[in-house]
Amino acid sequence: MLKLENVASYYGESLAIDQINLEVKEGNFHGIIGKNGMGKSTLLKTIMGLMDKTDGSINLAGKDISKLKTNDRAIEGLGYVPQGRGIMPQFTIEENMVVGTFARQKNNMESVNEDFEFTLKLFPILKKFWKRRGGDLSGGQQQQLAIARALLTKPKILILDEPTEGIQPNVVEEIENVLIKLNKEFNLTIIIVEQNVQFIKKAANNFSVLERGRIIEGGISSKITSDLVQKYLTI
Amino acid sequence: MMKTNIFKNIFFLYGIFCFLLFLLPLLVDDPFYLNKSSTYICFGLLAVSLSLSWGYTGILNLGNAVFFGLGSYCMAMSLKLKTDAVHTGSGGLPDFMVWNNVTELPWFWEPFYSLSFGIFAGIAVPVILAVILGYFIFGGRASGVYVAIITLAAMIVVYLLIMDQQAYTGGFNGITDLSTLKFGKLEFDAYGASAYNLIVSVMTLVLFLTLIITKSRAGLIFQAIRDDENRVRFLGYNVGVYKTASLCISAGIGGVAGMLYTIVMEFASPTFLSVPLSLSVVIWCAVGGRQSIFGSFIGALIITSGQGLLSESETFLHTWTLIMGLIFILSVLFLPKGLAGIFSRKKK
Amino acid sequence: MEFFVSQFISSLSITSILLMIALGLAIIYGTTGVINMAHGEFVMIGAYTSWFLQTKLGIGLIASIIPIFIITALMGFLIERLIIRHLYNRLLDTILATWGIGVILQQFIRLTVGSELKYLEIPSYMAGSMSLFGQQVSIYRVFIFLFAIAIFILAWFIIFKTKFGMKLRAVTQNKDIASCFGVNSGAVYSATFAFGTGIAALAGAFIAPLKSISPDMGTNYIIDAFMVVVLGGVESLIGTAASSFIIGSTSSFIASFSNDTLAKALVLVIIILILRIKPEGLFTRKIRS
Amino acid sequence: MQNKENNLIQLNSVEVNFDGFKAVNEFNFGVSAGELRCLIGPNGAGKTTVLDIICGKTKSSKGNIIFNGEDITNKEEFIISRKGVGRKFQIPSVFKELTVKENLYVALNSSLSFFNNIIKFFNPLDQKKIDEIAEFVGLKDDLDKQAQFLSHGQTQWLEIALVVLKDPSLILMDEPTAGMTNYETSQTVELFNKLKESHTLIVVEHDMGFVKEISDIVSVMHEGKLLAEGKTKEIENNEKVKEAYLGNKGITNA
Repeated sequence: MLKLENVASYYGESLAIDQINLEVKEGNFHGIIGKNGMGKSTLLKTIMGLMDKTDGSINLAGKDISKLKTNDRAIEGLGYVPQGRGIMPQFTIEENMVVGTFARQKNNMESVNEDFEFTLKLFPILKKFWKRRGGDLSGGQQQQLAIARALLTKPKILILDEPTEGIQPNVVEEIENVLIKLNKEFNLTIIIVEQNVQFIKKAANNFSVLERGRIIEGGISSKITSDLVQKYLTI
Repeated sequence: MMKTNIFKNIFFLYGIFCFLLFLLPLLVDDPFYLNKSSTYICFGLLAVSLSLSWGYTGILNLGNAVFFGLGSYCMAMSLKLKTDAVHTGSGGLPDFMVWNNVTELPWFWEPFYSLSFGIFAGIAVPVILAVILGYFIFGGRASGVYVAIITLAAMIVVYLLIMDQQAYTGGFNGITDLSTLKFGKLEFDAYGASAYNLIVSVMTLVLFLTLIITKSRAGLIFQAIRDDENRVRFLGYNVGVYKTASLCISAGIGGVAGMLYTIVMEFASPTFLSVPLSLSVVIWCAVGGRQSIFGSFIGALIITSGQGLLSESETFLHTWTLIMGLIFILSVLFLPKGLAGIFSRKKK
Repeated sequence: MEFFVSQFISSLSITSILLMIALGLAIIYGTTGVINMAHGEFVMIGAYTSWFLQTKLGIGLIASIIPIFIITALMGFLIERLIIRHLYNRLLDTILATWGIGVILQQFIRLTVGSELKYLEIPSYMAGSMSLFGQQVSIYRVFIFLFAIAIFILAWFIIFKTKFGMKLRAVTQNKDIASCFGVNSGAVYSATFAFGTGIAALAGAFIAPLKSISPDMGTNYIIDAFMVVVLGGVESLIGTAASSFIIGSTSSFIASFSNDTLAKALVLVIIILILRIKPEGLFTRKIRS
Repeated sequence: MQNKENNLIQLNSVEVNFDGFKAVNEFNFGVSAGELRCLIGPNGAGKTTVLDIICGKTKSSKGNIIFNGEDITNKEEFIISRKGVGRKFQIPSVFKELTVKENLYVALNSSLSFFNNIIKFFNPLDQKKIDEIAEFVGLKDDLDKQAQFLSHGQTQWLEIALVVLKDPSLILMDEPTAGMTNYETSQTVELFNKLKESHTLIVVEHDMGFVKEISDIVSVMHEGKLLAEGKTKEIENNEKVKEAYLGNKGITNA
């Protein structure tokens, strides 16, 4: 579904990530782990086209999107849940979700209401505060709104950047279950950057470890052992 | 500023430049052209004043012409009161006051009988306005955009007050028919070499003074404030004081330039502190290179002399200004350091 | 009582003119953060276009609304594409670049149409005056008031009730996130700039008959527009309307016992004082830095 | 927690409220003189905000801050700086267009008032001090280079030099090793151990390896509050800390 071939990207002139080769097959759940500041978010931003400069090719469902601008890439089928959630503070929950529909392709416009119902069933809390402003929501509520919004673009692949960071444990549980359900029951391809290695081990099919801007380890999720964690994550 | 050999040759370069300007009257004796050249030099000084506050300290002062205008009015008031009886109507009152049936000289005109007070006021009044502006802008830590808007608005307030108080300021047509400047036996005829030499000598003095200021520690701190104001604040400097000081020095230079301009133009008018002039000064600095005093001075000379030469024909003048507008935009987009940036000494 | 009514009417008239001028600027500044110092020149372009259409092609004021808007909007679109687009990460420089554009537009008009003053008569059917709450008021000024309200409601409707408006507000809040959801931020910025300049031109066309038209007429509008936007704060159109009213009524009140020039000066001083205490304007919520 | 009195810096139930959102909440925190304290915690825990309120960049809405026995709550930045508080920022803030030498000279200059700086020039005697500090941070041969042309690591060190030149008694460092290579990080460790001798330091950091090398005591922040505090070893095995921050929830025994 998503294929990166020796991709590198830059903040201004300084190299951020380099020689990235990564493939996420359709229906797969791929976890990106690694210490802070190693380029995990940079990798997702590169896929979205938010970096100053990017080399190498990025391929989505057989189509090369590396030349497209961010907004065209989104329309090709990227559902993005940014770090810090990126909720529009002055928009209500409803308006934030409508923003999600901007990237839908023409052919699946009729199923919009159906998708609205579906996402509201996944995250009932959103229905409760329908008219509340994004800026007045708690971290957990914003996170669920961010995921719902990304789902509404009917993406080919859902891209999540640390969705459980700084959120109280019970909501984390809920989000993790929703992601597993979306992947297992609805065959939604997911790529996720996550600090919580336990969740990746449980939910992901395979994973990659990022160190100083390069993928240095990867494979099927059962390969995540305590010494691997010890070596790359805690030190 | 650190290396002694560069130190010397910057001064040397300035010295040669000023010397060359002194030679002009020998090559050219057409009084009209000499008078025109004096005005270009005054504009050069005005550009230097903006270069110090904007180029060196990062204060985008869109109302820089207000200091220039205040300086010119102070000089005009002194010279007006020097004119012989014929012009001043009964009891030495300026003509425009008589027409506006003002009975006796307002209190704030009194001290201007003395020329030296006029000159002192020509610097003091702009500096006082700069201190007030400094309190307003830098006290409240307004951002770059607000500084630009507030300085522009402040100039317009002064402009409107001068236009409105016709009885005391001559309103729209300003203060005209001034006597020529006389210092003891010395007389400075606006169209003669005497006024020109006065202008160039004052310019030389101011140019060197400004150069010294930029080479002083305070000059270095000005540039540090331009680059990263917060870092300077966290090194213990009271940034508000430094910015106000930079604005005051710039005001003083602007006032001097305004006084010289009135001596040469023989009148003072609200257009000396108007938006179009203020805008032109910004253009001279941007094109010439605001971060270099010399660059801004040269930028002003080139553009104003160009306008002067082409002023006979309407179309040439407008095309020239149009081209200047284009060069201004290009320099904002691609050449933030202006012409001076091309051969500045700081390399990779 | 008599005094208050005439006072209120004259302040409404000034408010409507201020609102029309400031609206275009507020929309551009609010969305893109660009400080368009050429805004006055676009008002001037609107006035000259209306004069051209009226005297050369005999098209009436009302009929020329659409053409004026389109011509100037196209001009704004071109300028945004060629120049402004490169400066979105250097907002302070947009002040300089747009001022340069103002100079060019002024000189362009001087070279083509010439610098002598032009006059636009008020259309005959609006020339008279009518009585309103027992006051004789010029029909044209009432028309301007209604037209200003109409433009305001149109702008409000587009921004708050259409899909484009929602995209525009999304881009205002977070440009990157908006593009991550398929919104072409670049196109939104260009459209906003064109829309803002178009409204400025309409303001010019309708204010022109009240005053003369000259290449440098824009200069005195730019400061008024800025004061309205800066005082009103950029978060909401309502803020712009409210601050137009505040400035409109204050200046008409001061003008009633002194004159216009002094009124303008005092209003500027008041605004500078207010900005010292509340730099982000009167109508914005304190947002987390 | 040591007794509060002889702490160089003491924050008492401090709160920072951004329009309803409490970035720092009922925060008590004290560091004694000569100590190097590391402040760690997940993103958005309020670490940087704590540094901001100590040095005066952000105003605290409740509580007070005592530095060297004096109340510096919400004072102006330059006043706090003059009392001996130095601050290094997350995004390095140096004077881009000035040369390294000019950068250092702005910091080295002891007389702060405008009036005596306007009449003073570069004093050749200061050249020695500049060479010394340039040596200390490894920028000896870049003195005439404009700061904008330095590498990311060099810019971080230049900023550290600017702070150290003021010889503050308390130095606040915000993620000094962010974006540094391994070699540069190890250099920074050496640098910090030298600084420890004569300064008190509070370092906000993510790189646990770096924290281990330099820190005596570690404080862990979570959602604006102090979650735990103690020796580096204790913190590592503290359950609450693991769950909130290290995130491997006892993975070690999986």
